[in-house]
Amino acid sequence: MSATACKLREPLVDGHKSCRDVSEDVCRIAEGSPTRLWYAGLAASSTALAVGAFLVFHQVWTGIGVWGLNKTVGWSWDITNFVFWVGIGHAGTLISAILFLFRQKWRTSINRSAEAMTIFAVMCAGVFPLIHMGRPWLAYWVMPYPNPMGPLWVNFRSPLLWDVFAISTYFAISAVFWYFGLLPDLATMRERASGVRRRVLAAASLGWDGSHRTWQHYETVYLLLAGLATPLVFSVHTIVSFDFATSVIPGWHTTIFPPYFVCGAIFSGFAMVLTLMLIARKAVRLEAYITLRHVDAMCKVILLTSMIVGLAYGTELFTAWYSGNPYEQFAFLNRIRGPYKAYYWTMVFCNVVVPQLFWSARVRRSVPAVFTMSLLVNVGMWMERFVIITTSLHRDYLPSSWRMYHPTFVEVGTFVGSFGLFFTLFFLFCRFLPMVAMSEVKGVLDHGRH
Amino acid sequence: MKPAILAAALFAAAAVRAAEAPSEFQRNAALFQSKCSKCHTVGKGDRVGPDLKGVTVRRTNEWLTSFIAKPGALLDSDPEAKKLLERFSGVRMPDAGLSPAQTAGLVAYLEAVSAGPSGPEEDAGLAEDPPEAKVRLPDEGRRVWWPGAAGALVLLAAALAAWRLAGAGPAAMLALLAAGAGYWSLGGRAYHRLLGDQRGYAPAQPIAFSHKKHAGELGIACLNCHHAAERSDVAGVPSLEVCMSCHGVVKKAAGAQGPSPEIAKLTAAWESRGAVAWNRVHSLPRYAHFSHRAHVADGIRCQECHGPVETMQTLRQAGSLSMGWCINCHRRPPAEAPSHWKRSGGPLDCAACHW
Amino acid sequence: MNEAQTDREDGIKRREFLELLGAAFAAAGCSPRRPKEAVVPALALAEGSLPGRADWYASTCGACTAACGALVKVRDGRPIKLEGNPDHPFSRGGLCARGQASVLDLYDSRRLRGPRKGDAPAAWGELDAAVMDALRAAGRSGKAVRLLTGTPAGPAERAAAAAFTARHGARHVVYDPVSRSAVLEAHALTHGRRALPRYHFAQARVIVSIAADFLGSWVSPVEFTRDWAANRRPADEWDLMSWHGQFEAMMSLTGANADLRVPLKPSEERGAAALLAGLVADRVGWTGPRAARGDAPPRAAKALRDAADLLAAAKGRALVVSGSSDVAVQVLVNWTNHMLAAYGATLELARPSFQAEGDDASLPRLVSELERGEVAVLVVHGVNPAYDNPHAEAFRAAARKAGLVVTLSGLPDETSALAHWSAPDHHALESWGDAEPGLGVRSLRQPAVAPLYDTRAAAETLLAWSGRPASAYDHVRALWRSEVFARQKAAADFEAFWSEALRRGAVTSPEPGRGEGSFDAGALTRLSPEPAAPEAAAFEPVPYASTMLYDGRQAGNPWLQELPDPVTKACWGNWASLAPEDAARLGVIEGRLVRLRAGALSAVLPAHVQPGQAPGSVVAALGYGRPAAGPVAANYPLEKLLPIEREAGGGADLYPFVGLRSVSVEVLPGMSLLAKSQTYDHLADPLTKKRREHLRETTLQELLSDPRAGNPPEPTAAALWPAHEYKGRKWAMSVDLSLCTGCSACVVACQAENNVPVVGKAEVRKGRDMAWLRLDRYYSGTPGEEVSESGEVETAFQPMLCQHCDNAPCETVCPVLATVHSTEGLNMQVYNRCVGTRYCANNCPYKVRRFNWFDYAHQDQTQNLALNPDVTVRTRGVMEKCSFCVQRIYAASSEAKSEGRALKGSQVRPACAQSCPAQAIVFGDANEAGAPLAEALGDARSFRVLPELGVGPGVHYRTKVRNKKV
Amino acid sequence: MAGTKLVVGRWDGPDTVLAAARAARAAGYSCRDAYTPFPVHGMDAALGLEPSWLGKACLGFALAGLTGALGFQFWVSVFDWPMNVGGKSFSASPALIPVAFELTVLCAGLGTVATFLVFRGLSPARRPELEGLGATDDRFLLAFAPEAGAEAGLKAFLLEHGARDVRELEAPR
Repeated sequence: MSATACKLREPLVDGHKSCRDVSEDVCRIAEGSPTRLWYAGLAASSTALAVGAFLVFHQVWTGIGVWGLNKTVGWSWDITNFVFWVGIGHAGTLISAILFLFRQKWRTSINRSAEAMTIFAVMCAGVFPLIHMGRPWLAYWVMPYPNPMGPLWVNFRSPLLWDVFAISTYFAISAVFWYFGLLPDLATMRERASGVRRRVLAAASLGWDGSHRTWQHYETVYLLLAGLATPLVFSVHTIVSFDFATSVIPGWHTTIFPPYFVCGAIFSGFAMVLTLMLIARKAVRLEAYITLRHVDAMCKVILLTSMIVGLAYGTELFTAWYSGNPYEQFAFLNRIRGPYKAYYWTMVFCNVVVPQLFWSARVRRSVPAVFTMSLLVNVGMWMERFVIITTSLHRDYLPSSWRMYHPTFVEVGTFVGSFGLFFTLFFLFCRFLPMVAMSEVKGVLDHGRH
Repeated sequence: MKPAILAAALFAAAAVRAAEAPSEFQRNAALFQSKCSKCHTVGKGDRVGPDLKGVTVRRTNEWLTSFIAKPGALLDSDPEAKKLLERFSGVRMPDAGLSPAQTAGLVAYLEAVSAGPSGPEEDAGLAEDPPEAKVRLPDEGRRVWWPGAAGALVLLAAALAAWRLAGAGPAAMLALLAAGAGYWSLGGRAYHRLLGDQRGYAPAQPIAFSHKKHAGELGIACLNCHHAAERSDVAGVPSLEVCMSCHGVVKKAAGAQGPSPEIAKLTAAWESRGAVAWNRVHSLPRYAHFSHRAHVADGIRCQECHGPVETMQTLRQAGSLSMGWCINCHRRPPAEAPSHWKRSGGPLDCAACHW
Repeated sequence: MNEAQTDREDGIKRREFLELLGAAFAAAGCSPRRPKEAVVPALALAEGSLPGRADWYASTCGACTAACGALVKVRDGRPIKLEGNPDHPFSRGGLCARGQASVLDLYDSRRLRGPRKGDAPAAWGELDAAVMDALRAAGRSGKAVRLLTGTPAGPAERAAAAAFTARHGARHVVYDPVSRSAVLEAHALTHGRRALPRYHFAQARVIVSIAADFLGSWVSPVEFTRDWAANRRPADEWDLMSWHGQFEAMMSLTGANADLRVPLKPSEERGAAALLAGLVADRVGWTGPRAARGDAPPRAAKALRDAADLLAAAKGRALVVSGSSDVAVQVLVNWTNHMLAAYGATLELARPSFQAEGDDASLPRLVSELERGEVAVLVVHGVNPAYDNPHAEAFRAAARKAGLVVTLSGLPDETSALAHWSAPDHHALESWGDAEPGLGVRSLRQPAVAPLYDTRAAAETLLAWSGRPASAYDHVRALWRSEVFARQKAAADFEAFWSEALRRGAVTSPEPGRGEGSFDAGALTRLSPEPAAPEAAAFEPVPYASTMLYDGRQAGNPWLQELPDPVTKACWGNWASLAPEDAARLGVIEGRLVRLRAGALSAVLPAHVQPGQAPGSVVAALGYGRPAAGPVAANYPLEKLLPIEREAGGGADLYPFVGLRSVSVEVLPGMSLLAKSQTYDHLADPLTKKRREHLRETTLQELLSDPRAGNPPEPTAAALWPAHEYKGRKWAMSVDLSLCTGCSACVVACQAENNVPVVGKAEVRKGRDMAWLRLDRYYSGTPGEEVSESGEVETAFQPMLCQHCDNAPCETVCPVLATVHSTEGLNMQVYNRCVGTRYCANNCPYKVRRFNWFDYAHQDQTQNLALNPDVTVRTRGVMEKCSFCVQRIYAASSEAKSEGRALKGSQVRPACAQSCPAQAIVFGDANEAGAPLAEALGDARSFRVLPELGVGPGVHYRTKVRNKKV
Repeated sequence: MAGTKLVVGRWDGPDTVLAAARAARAAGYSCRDAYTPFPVHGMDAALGLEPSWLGKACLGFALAGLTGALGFQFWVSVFDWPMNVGGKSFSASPALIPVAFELTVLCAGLGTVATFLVFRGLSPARRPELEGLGATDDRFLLAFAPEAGAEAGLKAFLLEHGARDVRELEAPR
């Protein structure tokens, strides 16, 4: 809180904003009429969502055979997308919870949207394990509930069951955390609103009034939630990696996966946050709040995680070679030189080579460059999951079962649809809810001390 | 198709008898039970046919043998047989299709038992179907009520706290949840009903066949008509031929004035060689395989799953036939298993029923 | 007699019952308000049968003229499964894929419902009157009456045909679509007797085959496989293992199993046979007249010299066979066999085989008669002359000139399209009949179901037209009374004899043999001149009868269409196989369309590159390209309901190419991907080139010095948990890879037993074939470099099915406990619990789990009647896999229980083990001391696949042993 | 409490309101509550509040979740229906960890938030206190419930300590 300390740093918010300015700038977005860019974005994303929804309907109605999977490759785009989206989600939790615990005040401008991103990404992720089932209408069987079958419970030894608990816990805690953070801001918006809108906001803000007695417990709970979310976020991707690590398939069965997956998740998640923030600050004019300093900080995180991911790629290869296990060795040779090698090398290029440009401060603060690279990182991370899942499966132990896998338009369209869902929700969020955590930003303003 | 002989010699060739195989006498007793006891008793009076106590003294073995083997022939020619036919109001004994060895076995059995003071069935371990009181229908599958109950209690406590601290709104929400959890834990019957429990299903049948009449009042053993239950996985609705083996003669209920209209329906169906489409009462899903013969062989009585059929005018489903309901018996430890079971509990392997 | 009449009476009832049953299939549903479900009991049950219990009837397989013994499983009035009859002296319990699949032909919805006039339904009376009128008219006019059949199914049919020909002065023309005529002709030349010898491969220690696919499709493959296998498994006396050399152009199933296989073009067969004969003559000191010395390409020549050494050394226990249609080659083979003292030892003329009697010359003669308009009435039975022979086109044109063409085919086919009348025969499972596959061996065919439709047994039809109407039942019985009963002495009473014959299915009568005859060496000097070799640039066509479709009569059978070829692993349609050298030269890759052209003849087929094939040959299967076989042969009709792309055609007809010496191969621009169940063919991967020891092999020579040769002990792995104990039974299996020929009978047996769905060509292309039991086929080497150190392409087969691992990786990963382990060691799959995550399939190291991507189940309601009611029909979204035929295990267990005895593991046989003609599969309880399984598991050759994973598979294999005497 | 008068002062910034609150506490005025757009650090002490006890509640929920999850899984796998899954021992405990961990977090998180909401009485039906005075925007309020007659002195005191305005209101509830 020392004013002198702040002086040495760049301000977290540009343009000498006051509390009133913050309320005004943030609430304006939700109160005024949206920009044309917003309409265009929503139209595009909801179209993609509609296509995806239709294809999911088609797939559930006709049978999962409309996908390109076969007897050898039982998972491909579906679980790739699942892991991809879960990974995306992780950055949001990281920004809101871990940076909070580390007292990184710069997070305040972006944590709300990052958390929203987490929730939407987890929703997208959750769709895939659901629809990848042959009989999704029986998906509730994965929950242990008393039933007239004995009762027959579930298999607590299955990593997929762990996923069920991890993903649902993650979604629940993220959603609660996010909504919890929204309470003061919803109250701010309520005060500015009238009529039906006010009544809705009044209910949604749970009668928040800024009482310090509430604030005191609120801060404790917020800290606790952050403290819970931090191990949670690590556990979720660890458990997701268990889907592969606990299997017997060469290329999957490896102990490096938990840290590798978590780092990859943070890596891809930050890239996605950047993508979104760069769009959002333009689309709803929040340049003063989401500053180049934020971009710069996130680029540094990406650079760090990129190097960890690169290290993991190297370690994987080394382990396979050093293990002396012929199946393991072949699995990795097959990634590098087999029929799916283009995917592997795209992955290496996007995830390891491209981020090295972030050593340059000029690149880190160039919006077009960062935007392009953030997209490339997302492409690379999707490739990574595809490479792990598909190339390991398509040639495993018995050569008689080796098979190629090719996706169909349904898989591609469903993936596009998941982007539609994600962006539709995100655009709606931008339009109707405070995109920036006002109460938190207000807390880090230099209140008349400049 | 008649001359086509079972080539199940594949299995029969390997019919090595194990140590616990039933004795000769027991096998003959079982044969009597399944083939003869519908109409005959030994020492318990005439039923549809004469009491067979002392029959081996009354008749020669040759006479008995030829009568059992080809009753039709003797009934037409033999004066003794004709007399009997008259006595038993013209009900002809059907051809049971027994092999010479089986016939000899039956004669041996009759010889052995009609000497004794009373029916030896008890000794042979082949009591008649037990009275209703002895049979207990299995309980519904173990219902796990405590998670719901515990949840309801916790929610109730939370609702009370909320009411004190935060007012009616949150309290009402929590109370609603508590009520749901409570319903879940306590409303077992309704809960099962929701999940397709079919207990009590008793559709009207095209012919109002009464199990109460046949199995209860007349005391005909279940396996007499549902004889496939002993040797097949399927108990089977008896073919009309089975009905007609009695109703070829019996056209009216005992003591009734005129011929029974229901029997008339049966006769009409038989004579027109038409099909009788019964409504299925006990229906298992196609992915659940149940073997009647395995259960019969284990000494499980029909009523233990089907309920007191001998008291039912219209057949109704007594047990829920849910998986939990089956599992409940399969899990029964030796101490709780009825003494007439030849083993306690059954396999809990999924593949015991699902394949 | 009255029994047969009873049959006919209650046939109607039975049919109605079947219809109701079909309706009951549809009446499944699940809603809180319970729908009514009808149970219709039979009016009366057949004696001894019970609802819900299968009856087994001994009968004779009708799929081809090999006439193997079969047991028919009948459940609730429906035949649902065919199995080999262990009491049959030829097949001895085995039954091939086609035989197993023939039960589905019974329920072919395209079967004729009754007699037809052209395309219009007609009545039998009408038909008989019309035919009799025509026959009488022919008699009056003196024009010819011809009865055209394949090799008659048995004496009963032969007698009926004889009655017909006698009555109408007709000639009986016999040809076989897949001809063995040359063998018979050659024996006419060398032994003065036109006969097909009966081969005894079990007696042969050295076998040389020149293009005879005797394990796959030649004459009597089930019998030969059993006999061949007899010498491939001597447990203690390894030096008794037979040596088998194969010289052939295509990579046949037999070649794939040979100890030495040398590529040889058809035009080189004559030279090779002559060379071999000459070499043998040198070695045995033959002093009689000789045929001209032959020559063969260097590699073949060297191999032939080695083979001649071995043959001569094994004189009296050696056998040479040839599949050539060149009589000269067969004469040379006969000579070789004669020099080797094989007649009377490894092949018999004294008790010849009657499995092929056709005469190649007879059909062209008939066609020219037809062309000249001399034929007034042509009755066709058992063959499809408008398709299944090289003269089909000429026949089609000429048949229009016949006064009246009547076909007895039960299915609409190319011939019935030409015929004026169709008088449909019963399916083999509906009719009375018999068979005489070899002298002194007769088997009965009894109906397992009343005729489904208004059809009539062929014998009845012919007898009716001979003016001696009799039921097939009476006809067969009368024949057996006079011909079989009269010659035997065991039974005094005909009824007792008859019922015993029915029970056993086959009767061996001690008929005196006809003598081996003497070899006429003069035939060697009368050999036809060797035809000029085809020009070097041209390809020699090799049209062959495949393991799946044989001559094409079962082209409408979806099980066979989807059965992968044992060697290429492709299905649904045929393809043109090229040698790798030729493919490289033409720039052809698999799936590339090529056109085979010879004059005006042309056939377009996708290419297939076949390692081991003789360069300069092009190999394609017969039996395909039959639009008349209906939508199944063209494509499986799933696409009506599913978004599966349509594929026109079901391959190309290769019959016109039979007998041609050369064709040109033209590469076309298009592609048509083959539908293959296996797309990688090697145990070595393409990058490290290291061979994976999933399939262990050794040679006899190594094994003699080390019983564990090629089979190092399993690594011991530390376990985190104590293993579960199996105190009672523990089901396990052992497969002897030395015996498994890859014939695929087990694959169809499994499909029939377990209601495994057919998915269609497009789905197989996607890699979605559903077989629970597949046959993995591996070549030596790596892609493009298949030739092993020994200079040949070595092939090995491995049946791969669920391994029922003790520590099954699939079980751990299922979230809903849909697959767990039983207390008897079974890996159970609970379809109704499965939600379809496919995690189990991913985590299966053996990739034996199969997923229902769509509702594959059975759109064809008639075919649904072949479903096994003891096995759940899986819906879409559900994983399935081999269950070790758990339904049989529980049936046997219930049976034992109700009979009050303990079940022994060796009393249970899953469908695959039952059907195996080579007896390669042993199943049972691993804890049962002294059982065959225990013995197999204790063998030094016993190994498990991927033991290093610690999954503890319950399926064991035995090392494949090749006899590398050469 | 109904009918009590509240004296509410408004400040513009966190520093000034904090100073005023401290001063008021020093002067013996008992501050009922502060209402601020964001939590003003130091206000706990200025208002004399005890530290939040929700951390202990969270621990309680976490332990309940952990033992419940472990116990349930163990009971299912070993006692209720032991099944041979992949040859593993019935009581193979490492497999139980992930679910136990997730349920621990879930119970702790949801339980703590629910406790907070219930304890602070937050619900959709709740009427916010001192609505419309800008406490959720940019105003910092201190609310006092002075004894009767002390209002005037308090007002003066607050104005003296930088309050922009001071007003008297009916106390809520």
